[in-house]
Amino acid sequence: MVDAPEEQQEESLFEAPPMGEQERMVEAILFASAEPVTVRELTGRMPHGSDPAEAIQYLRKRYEGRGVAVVRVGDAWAIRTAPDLGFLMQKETVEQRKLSRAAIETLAIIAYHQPVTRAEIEEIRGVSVSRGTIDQLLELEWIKLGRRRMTPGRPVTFIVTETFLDHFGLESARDLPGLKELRQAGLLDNRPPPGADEETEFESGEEEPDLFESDDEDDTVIDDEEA
Amino acid sequence: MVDAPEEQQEESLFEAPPMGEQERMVEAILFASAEPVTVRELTGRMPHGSDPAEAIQYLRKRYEGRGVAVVRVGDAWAIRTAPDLGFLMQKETVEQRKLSRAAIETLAIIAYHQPVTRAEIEEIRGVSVSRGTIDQLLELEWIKLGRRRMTPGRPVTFIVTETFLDHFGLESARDLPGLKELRQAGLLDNRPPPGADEETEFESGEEEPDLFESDDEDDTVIDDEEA
Amino acid sequence: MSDDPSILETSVSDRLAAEALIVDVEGFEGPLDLLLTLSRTQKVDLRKISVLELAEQYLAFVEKAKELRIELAADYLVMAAWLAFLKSRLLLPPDPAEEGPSGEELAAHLAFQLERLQAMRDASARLMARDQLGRDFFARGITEDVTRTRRVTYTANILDLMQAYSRIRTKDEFRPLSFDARESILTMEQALDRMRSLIGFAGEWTDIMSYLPDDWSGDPKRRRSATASTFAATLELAKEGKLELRQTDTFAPIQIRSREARNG
Repeated sequence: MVDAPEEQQEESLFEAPPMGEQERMVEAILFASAEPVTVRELTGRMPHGSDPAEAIQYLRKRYEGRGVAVVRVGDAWAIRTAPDLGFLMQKETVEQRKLSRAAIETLAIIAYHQPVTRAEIEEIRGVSVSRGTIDQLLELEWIKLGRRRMTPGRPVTFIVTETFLDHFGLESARDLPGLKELRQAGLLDNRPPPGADEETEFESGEEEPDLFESDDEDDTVIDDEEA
Repeated sequence: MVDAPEEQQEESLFEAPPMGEQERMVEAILFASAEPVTVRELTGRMPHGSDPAEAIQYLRKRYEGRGVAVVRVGDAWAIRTAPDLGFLMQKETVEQRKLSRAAIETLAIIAYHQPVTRAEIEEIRGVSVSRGTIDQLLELEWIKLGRRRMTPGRPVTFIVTETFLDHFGLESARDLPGLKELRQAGLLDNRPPPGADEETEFESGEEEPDLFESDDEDDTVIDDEEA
Repeated sequence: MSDDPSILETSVSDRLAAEALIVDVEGFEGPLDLLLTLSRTQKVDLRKISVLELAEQYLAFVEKAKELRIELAADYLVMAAWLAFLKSRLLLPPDPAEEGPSGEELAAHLAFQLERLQAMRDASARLMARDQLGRDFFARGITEDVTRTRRVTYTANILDLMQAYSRIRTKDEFRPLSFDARESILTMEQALDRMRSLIGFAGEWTDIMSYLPDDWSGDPKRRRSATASTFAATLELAKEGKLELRQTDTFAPIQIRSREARNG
């Protein structure tokens, strides 16, 4: 409850609801949706002058240790059951599609190396990536197209989605397990094979927008460049 | 639930979880279930010796005044949006459109000639008035039914409403400007009526014969003969 | 090199493992995967792996596969060729005249590739071991979709209203006109028909006005229409090369004459 009514009235003709009410509203909206809801959408649906980002923080605290939790998924928020209670939910459990080893590895490579081109995935796995593998991951909406790489041929890149983060309970791609260690060990470097055309490789490395450093992952959405 | 604790312990090797845990479980199950859940089903899903009925009562209290509520649906339980926040689940987009020509003309005729029957409107407009046009004006609450005309068939008449006067900023329908005023205001064409000044027009027209000069109104039928 | 005793003197269990590898060749996801599996027999940190030893293991594997007449995919053979080349680079003293990366550089890169592949394997295992939505934690079961209602409001102002009324009244006043107009119009087709039939007689320059139909020259409105359509008809005929037009001065009478009559 951090109301400063005078200030609010200066800013807006209508007073925003008290923070307690805003928290209730965020609670209702998050409860009503199976999908994560962005702060932007919350703002759009709540009364003028509301501050859903702040209300979420209160709500999140309120649900700590409860049967459900307020979780962050990329730029969005969702309510999910506490993982320790999964055993109660046999009835709700959805049959998970069995992913091939190739698909799982490809997914991990995309997640840790994003944005990554198909050629780079193949370089890492040492084998060509079948069309079906990418298709399956696209269909699951776990990956999507990132920006085209600004190298000859302008190859498409792949990045992971919010659905991926949601599925694996990740707040952001930066929270991937072991990411920091892999990075420190240089295993996420784009290291060209010796004797390769280093000019090109260097350029591609430089153009590569590092998703993990950027705060706003939304701006990597693209793909109408073909048009 | 009228269990004596001694009996419970005799029945089960495992002690039931603490009530706080049971409450969490009920919370998670009610949250994740696609349908309201009965106490019997909760009992079946929760660890042996649990008392979901009691847990529900705690949970219900906990949610009092929150953005969602634990509600009874028949003999089952569910979590639902608090009734006062239902408005958040609706998103209304308002689109402004210009009233169609047919509608505005019909409205004008009603305003100038009220009370007026549909047949009279059609006579003045020279085309039939669609049901939809009248409905739209009724819906906008700009017109309403007046007295029936005391003529054969006792047709209904239409008159304009207070809402209409409000919307158009008029004190009464009598305040609408008359034809002469419309003409003076330049809203009516100042074209001379047919038959006047023809010689003069012809003199200028002889050098530069422009048949269509006088026929800029799209309702004059010239080209039909070619068909 | 393949008969180097150090390679052949492998333990029985290693040989059995090698044969199992061959039987399982379908199970490998390419040469790099196979190399990674072979590297496990060295039981060392991937960073300390002996690439030379690994290359020899791989080449032995390919030899064995050939003996057993197992068809190896092309990329396995390409890798074999490359590893044979790498092996020679690693064993022979460096030739200063030789271009390109040294054997050590190539070996280091291969070691890096193997370590990276293993790292990604481990990462994917850790990823899949996480709590997953729909398996370990769950989303809302009863959702309330946002109902999107679109409300259309119609606008009109007093000016629209008055203009609409004016429009109707105007139409009303001029309705007779439209009937008159229809009767007072000589269409271009009519004029053209008429001119076609008359033009043959126009040997000399004649005022265009003399071609107006008799009953169209009296009433000014009709005369105006007839003048226009007749003029348009003569232009059309001039275009067809049937007649000529002239006008001595601005606003002077327009005169026409037949071309055919003159030529023929």
